[in-house]
This record gives sequence, C-alpha cells and structure tokens, in this order.
Amino acid sequence: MNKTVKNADEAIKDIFDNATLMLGGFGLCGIPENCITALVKKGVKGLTCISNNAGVDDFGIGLMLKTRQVKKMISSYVGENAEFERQLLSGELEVELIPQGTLATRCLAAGYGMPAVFTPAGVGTEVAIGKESRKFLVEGVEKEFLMEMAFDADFAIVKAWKGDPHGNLIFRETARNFNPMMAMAGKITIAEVEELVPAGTLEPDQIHTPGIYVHRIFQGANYEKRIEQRTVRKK
Amino acid sequence: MNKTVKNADEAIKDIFDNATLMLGGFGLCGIPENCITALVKKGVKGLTCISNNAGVDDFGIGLMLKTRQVKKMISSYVGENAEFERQLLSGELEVELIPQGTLATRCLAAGYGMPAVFTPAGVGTEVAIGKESRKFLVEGVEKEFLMEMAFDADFAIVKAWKGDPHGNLIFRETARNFNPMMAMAGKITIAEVEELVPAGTLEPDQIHTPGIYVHRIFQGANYEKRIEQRTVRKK
Amino acid sequence: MLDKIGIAKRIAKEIKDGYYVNLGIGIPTLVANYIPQGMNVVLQSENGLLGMGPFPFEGEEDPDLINAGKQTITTVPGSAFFDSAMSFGMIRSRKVDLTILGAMEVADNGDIANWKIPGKMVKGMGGAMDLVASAKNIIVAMQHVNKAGESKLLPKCELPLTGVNCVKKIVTELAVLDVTPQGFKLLERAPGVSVEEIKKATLGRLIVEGEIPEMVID
Amino acid sequence: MLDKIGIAKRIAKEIKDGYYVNLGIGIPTLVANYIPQGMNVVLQSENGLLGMGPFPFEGEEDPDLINAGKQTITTVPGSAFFDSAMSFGMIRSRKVDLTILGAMEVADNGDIANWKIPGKMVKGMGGAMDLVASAKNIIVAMQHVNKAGESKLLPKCELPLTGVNCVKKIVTELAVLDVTPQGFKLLERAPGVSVEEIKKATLGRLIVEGEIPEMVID
Repeated sequence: MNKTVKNADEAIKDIFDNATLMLGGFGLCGIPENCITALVKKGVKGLTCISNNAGVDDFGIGLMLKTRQVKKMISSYVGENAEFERQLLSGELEVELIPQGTLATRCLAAGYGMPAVFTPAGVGTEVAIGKESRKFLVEGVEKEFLMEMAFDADFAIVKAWKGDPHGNLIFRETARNFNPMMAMAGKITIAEVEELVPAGTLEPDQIHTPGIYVHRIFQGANYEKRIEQRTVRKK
Repeated sequence: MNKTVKNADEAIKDIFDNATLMLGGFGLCGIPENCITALVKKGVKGLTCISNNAGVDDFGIGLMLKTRQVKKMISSYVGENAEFERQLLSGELEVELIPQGTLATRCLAAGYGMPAVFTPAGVGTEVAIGKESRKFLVEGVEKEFLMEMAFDADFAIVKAWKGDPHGNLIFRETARNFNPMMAMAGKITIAEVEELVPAGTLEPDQIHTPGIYVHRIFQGANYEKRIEQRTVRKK
Repeated sequence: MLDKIGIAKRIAKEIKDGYYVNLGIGIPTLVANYIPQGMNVVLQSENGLLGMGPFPFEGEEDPDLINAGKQTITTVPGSAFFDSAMSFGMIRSRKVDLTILGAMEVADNGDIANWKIPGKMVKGMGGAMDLVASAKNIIVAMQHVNKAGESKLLPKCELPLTGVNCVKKIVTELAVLDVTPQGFKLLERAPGVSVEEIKKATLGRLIVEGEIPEMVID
Repeated sequence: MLDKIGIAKRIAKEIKDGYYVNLGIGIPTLVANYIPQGMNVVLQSENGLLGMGPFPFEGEEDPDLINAGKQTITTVPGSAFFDSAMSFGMIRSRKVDLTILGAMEVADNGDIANWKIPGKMVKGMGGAMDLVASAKNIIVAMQHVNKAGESKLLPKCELPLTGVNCVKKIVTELAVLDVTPQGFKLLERAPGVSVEEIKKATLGRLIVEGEIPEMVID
C-alpha cells in the first residue's frame, strides 16, 4: 500500500466547510502543525474540532480560531487562549467541555466499533445532564455510570514521530496522547510524521497505530514543537 | 518497584480452589507454560479458566484438564482436544463458548474500568440468549448490539517476551494476542517472561503493558513453544 | 464444476487493489495464492497481524508467528502486530474491506451457519461471529450441496446461526451468486454447469435473469 | 498554619511504599519533592506516562515530554508511555493507588468542586472528573478558607461539582481531616492552630473526638 501524499495541502484538500475534525495532541505536544497551517491557508470554515485543547493565541488550533474557522470546540481544557475566551463570551464560538478520559474513550469507541461506552466521569455533575445513566456492580458495590456515545468525525488529523507508506505509525513519549485513538476514529485519517521511512523499516512489534486505520500520510516540515510551560532545574 | 518473584511456584502460590483465572495465549502461541506446569503441580481444583483455547491433550491448558483441575472453560474455540471432549460429553466439564472478539473486549473492558461493552457479535444467534440488546445508529443505519459484561477474574496469568522488575511487558509477534488485555484485567496479574531485564532497559515507547497492571513477574525456564500446525513451503 | 482451487481462484477476482482482507480457514486461506501479482492487498489475521505472508520455508518456522488457523506463517514488509482487542476493534469498526469465509449453510436472506452441528462436538465459533456481524463485505466459499446431494443454499438455515443478514456473495463449485433482498441472484455458472443444475441444487429463492455467463478463471 | 510547602510535606506522609500516585496541578505537584528517599513510588501523569521524574536540567527540555500541567519533565528508569485511552483506562480500573488534587470546595459528604466558577471564564475539567469518579483514594490539598475568610469545607458545595462522594482526606493550611459518613473528622491540627480556630473555619459538619494532635512535619 502506498498512502503517501505530497504535503499537508494535498492531505487536507477535501476537508469541507462544516466538517467535524479530530486533531491529536495534548496542549501543544504532538499536534499536527503542518495540517493546521494548511487548514488556515485553505480557509475552510464552520469546523467542529474535537481536540483535548484549543492551542494558544498564536499556535496550534489558536491559529484557526484567529481566522474564525472554528464553529465549535469539543475539548476537556481550553485555558491559555485570550482569543478563544473573547469568541466564547461574544457567542461566536460554541464549546462543549467533556472530561479528558471521556474524550479519549469516545475516540477509542469509534475506532473499536463500539457505539457507546460507560464511564463514571461526570456522574452527579452538569456533565451528566441529559445523558442516560446506569448502575453496575463494581467490586460488589453499585456504582453509577454515564453512557457516552462514540464520536463520529469526518476527518482525524494526527501527528506521529515515524511512519511508513502503509500508514503504520510510531509516536514518541507523551506526544502520543490522543493521536492513536483519533487515528483509529476518523472516517478519513490523515497522519503527518516527522520521518517517513520505507515499508519494512519499522519494527512490526513496535507499531502503535497499524496502517489500516490511516488513509493518507506525509512527512511534515519545519516542526516548531513549541513548549507551553518550560520548567527546569539548575544543574 | 520490584515485583520479581523467584519462579512460577512462588508466583501462583496463593491461587485458590474455585478461583477464576485468565490465561493468555492463542492456541499454543504465547501461553504461560511455566505457570501452567506449576498449577498442575500445586493441584489447585475447581478452576474457571478464561482462555481463548483449551490447549491440546498433552500441552497447555490440556495438562490441567487431564488432572481435572478445571471446572469451567470460557473460550471461543476448544477443538483439537480429545480429553476435553470426553469431559464435556460426560458432564464433568462446563463450557461457555463466546465469540473471540467478545472475549478480547470483555477483558479490555475490565482493564479499562468499563463495566460493560456493546458488540454486534452474536446478534440473532444463541449467543444472544438471555442478553440485553440495544440498537444504535451505525453509518446512518440502525444496528443491533449485545451488551456484554466486563470479566471479573481473580488472577490473570500472561506470558511476555521481555519484562522488567516494574512489570513492564513487551510481547513478540502474534504471541501478543490476548496477553495484554488479560494483564490489564486480573485482580492479581502474574507475568512470566522469556527474559527479565533490569529497569530502564526496555524502551519506554515500546512497552505494550505498563507495569502498573502487573503484580508479579518472573523469568520462565525451558520454554517448549510447541507449534500446533507446522506449515511450510519448499525452498 | 469447480474444485477447491477453482473456488479460491474465482474469489480472488473479487479482491481489489488497496483492500485489507481477512481470510478464514479452509478454501479462503487458498485465496491468498491467487491474488494477482502487483496488486496491493494486505491480509489481516485476527489473532493480531496485518501483513500476513506465505508459509515459512522449512526450518524457518517461528512458534510466535502463526495465523488464525494456528499455522506457521511469515510477514511481508510493512506488517504490524497488535493485540486481540485492537484486532477485533478494527474488524468491528469496518476497517477490513473484505472477509472471506466458509459456511455449512447460507439462507437467501444472508443468514449464515458455520460453527455448530447439534449432536456433534462443538469446537466453538472462534472469531467467526465477530467477523460476520461487522464485516462490510462478506464472501462465502462453500459447497453448493452436501454429500447427500442436498442444497446448502436454503430458504432458512437449519443449523444454529453464526450471523444474520450478512452474506453478500457466495462462490460454490457450481455458481457465483449475490445475496439480494429478493434472494440468491445467479451471476455466473461454473464451467460445464447448466442453469438447470444450479436451480436443482438451490433450495432458497433463486433469481435467474437473462443469459448467465460461464465463469472465466485463468 | 502551614504554607503550600507544608501542605505538600504533610500529604507526602500519606504515600506508601509501592504506590502508584497521580498528582494534580498546583500544591499536589510539589508533593513529589517530599516523597521519602528509598520509597518505591511511581508517578502517573494522565497525559500518558508512568514513571515521571523531576524537571529537566536547563537546556535538556524535550517538547515531546510533558506532564498533565504541560510542564517539561523527565522520566525515571522503568517508565512507560501510553495513549490517553489506556491512561484513563488504568485510572478507571482503579490501578492508581492515590490521587492528590486541589479543590475550591469540598462538602462534608465528600463532594468536590474544583473546575468552574459561574460568571468566570471556564477553562474546563481536564482529567479531574475522571480522576475523582474512579480513584480509590483521593486526598485534597486546599485552603481551608478563601481570601474573605469564608470556609471552603461546606455542608454542600455551592460551585458546580466535579464529583460526588469521593474525597477521602483533606489537608489544609489548618488541619488534616478525614471525610466520614458523619462529616469531616478532625485528625490533626497545623502547628500553632487551635481546635477552636478549625471549628470556626469549617462550615460543614465537623467531628472532634478526644485530643487532636499537632501535625509532625520534618
């Protein structure tokens, strides 16, 4: 299989107005930088973005917010973004906040063909409003769970460390985060990688996302990999 | 963390009569050979075994069947075992046959703290009898799913290729199969490995089962790794 | 009339470039040998492998590397291993383009029975129920009639079901048929087999429209 | 009265050998610095790491290696990376022994509010709702009173909830308290703080039985 495309522009060329996108990454770590740049350039509008965070003002999904391409964010944490706050308070932007584990598991459910999953996260809180709940025995005690539905995204856009033309992906350190689940969950999955290697180069035991889940792959360029909270100690 | 125990005897010493065990492996591939030998030696009885297969007459779980230590098998496929057949037909052995993907997913559910999962496997068949079913929209069409419950096993016994004292595990090729899910699903998880290496030796990106799921680990000995269906072609 | 090899060859023609395919045990396994050279096809083995290759050369068998039929195999470049939850996850989420498997009986509504014969020792369904419940395209390789000459393409399965309304196409020693809402639709005859013979061998609703061509197999 | 470091030091004494611990943002992060040397404790970071180490030395920051607070970190030998589904999977299946997090309010039935203030910009709950819904042992690090001197240990939370009936223990600048079916049970006083002061600062049901010892912190 050769799923290689030339670059981000080609990879995202059929993303349409009002599409639902999943975007990998946690904070600014492991985000698909090249595809975000290409989406801004393309100017596609009315997007629903499923992403744990919304970037910062001048990086990550923040760039798409600035150009008002995002209609709705589905995220677990959206701090550190003044433009986001402005759009939200003015009513230009819709936001659905959901627990981080629920976000991850709703992606997993889509990738694993499970229409719904049960999680206790949010029971008794406003997250539970309007949701079906159900009690199960856990270690002999009745415990309440919410039924959460699998996501249904038109495109998933992920960033990996290494990949091959089959779409097999390997992630690095905590840049893995949501990327593998989103890769499994997209109707069309686009992967940008730091290094695209020939088929047969990646160790089959070490592949995190098998290529069957990936539809397009390309080697990205000029990764900035911005650090959000640089914390160090002295030698 | 140092979860190392001396050998299989020590690892399984508290497995009690009438316990529910998960045993990793597919066919004879990736089975916990050392622990099975130790269980036969210990003579613990009345076991419920969750395992995709039941071994062959003189290897794998077949050894525990011969000594009549197994009360019930929960499996997806139990062919190739004459003693099994005899005990089943005579009523000595109880068998619950469930689809292979349902078996895997009920383990995953336990390991991921999901009390139940939905799968279409078995809808309209005898597997569905007595189970709650529910319709969900899949790609715009109503589709029926069965609600299957997470397993609840006292012990999970798995076999990995490499491991470290923290219990981090790496599997090899198709010997991975059910082992990672069962490792996550046991109340107590016992891992036998071909090679136990010092902490820090395994590449953190390549670990299939993080040590948090594993309670005891030891380096096994004398692996036979029997091949069930030797198929070759001529050079 | 086709032999097993013939059935496998005919089914191989259904495989398209870029397909991910799951092959069941028996005749379906043979299909791998007849996928046209140069076509990009990846074989999934539900015990945890994408990119299954041919059997190993003698002396190169690896006990850690088997297929769903427990046979020793090899991998091709670009292969990936994964656990059983992910394997059936990708099956359930319809990432596998085509599933080819055997059957004891198929009904004219697409029901399939292939795992259990009452009164006989039951070996289990393995992954078959998962595969038939989720696959987007299922082709069945089977014998049209049993040894007593009785049809196995029925109005209703008599054996315990493996799955319902799922089979899309059937290739037998006699014919290629689609499963449609109106029943089995005859598409092709095996070499030397007449439409009349197929009608006689098919107990389920059979649709025969126009001229039925003879299969072309290399 | 304790400062933030004092609260972190006191909480560190609750950690036992062999524990897997998840530390929230703020004071909980500081706890890592006071885990006794030689104790085997593994820190989980819910963005996908077991075996979190200290901050990197200057110049050794790795943008691919951050904690749940998005801070650059390091790993210790024996660490493992995993995806977010597995991370919250291990949290939900109660493999994490202890979760330490901050709170705006805690009720005397163990309810916690720590993610949203009506009228203020909401940043989101992140992983907090998952953690409090599943953790087998939750210790909250918080201020006993707000800047206006009002109690944050209440009969009922006024802010939107993060989770219900989940907090097991609270360490504040004034006291250590268990959450029991009968309400907050005072266990220890901060150095120089009287039982009367704690009573005044606690609006929820407070149980004071016998002599209340002063905390011992190194």
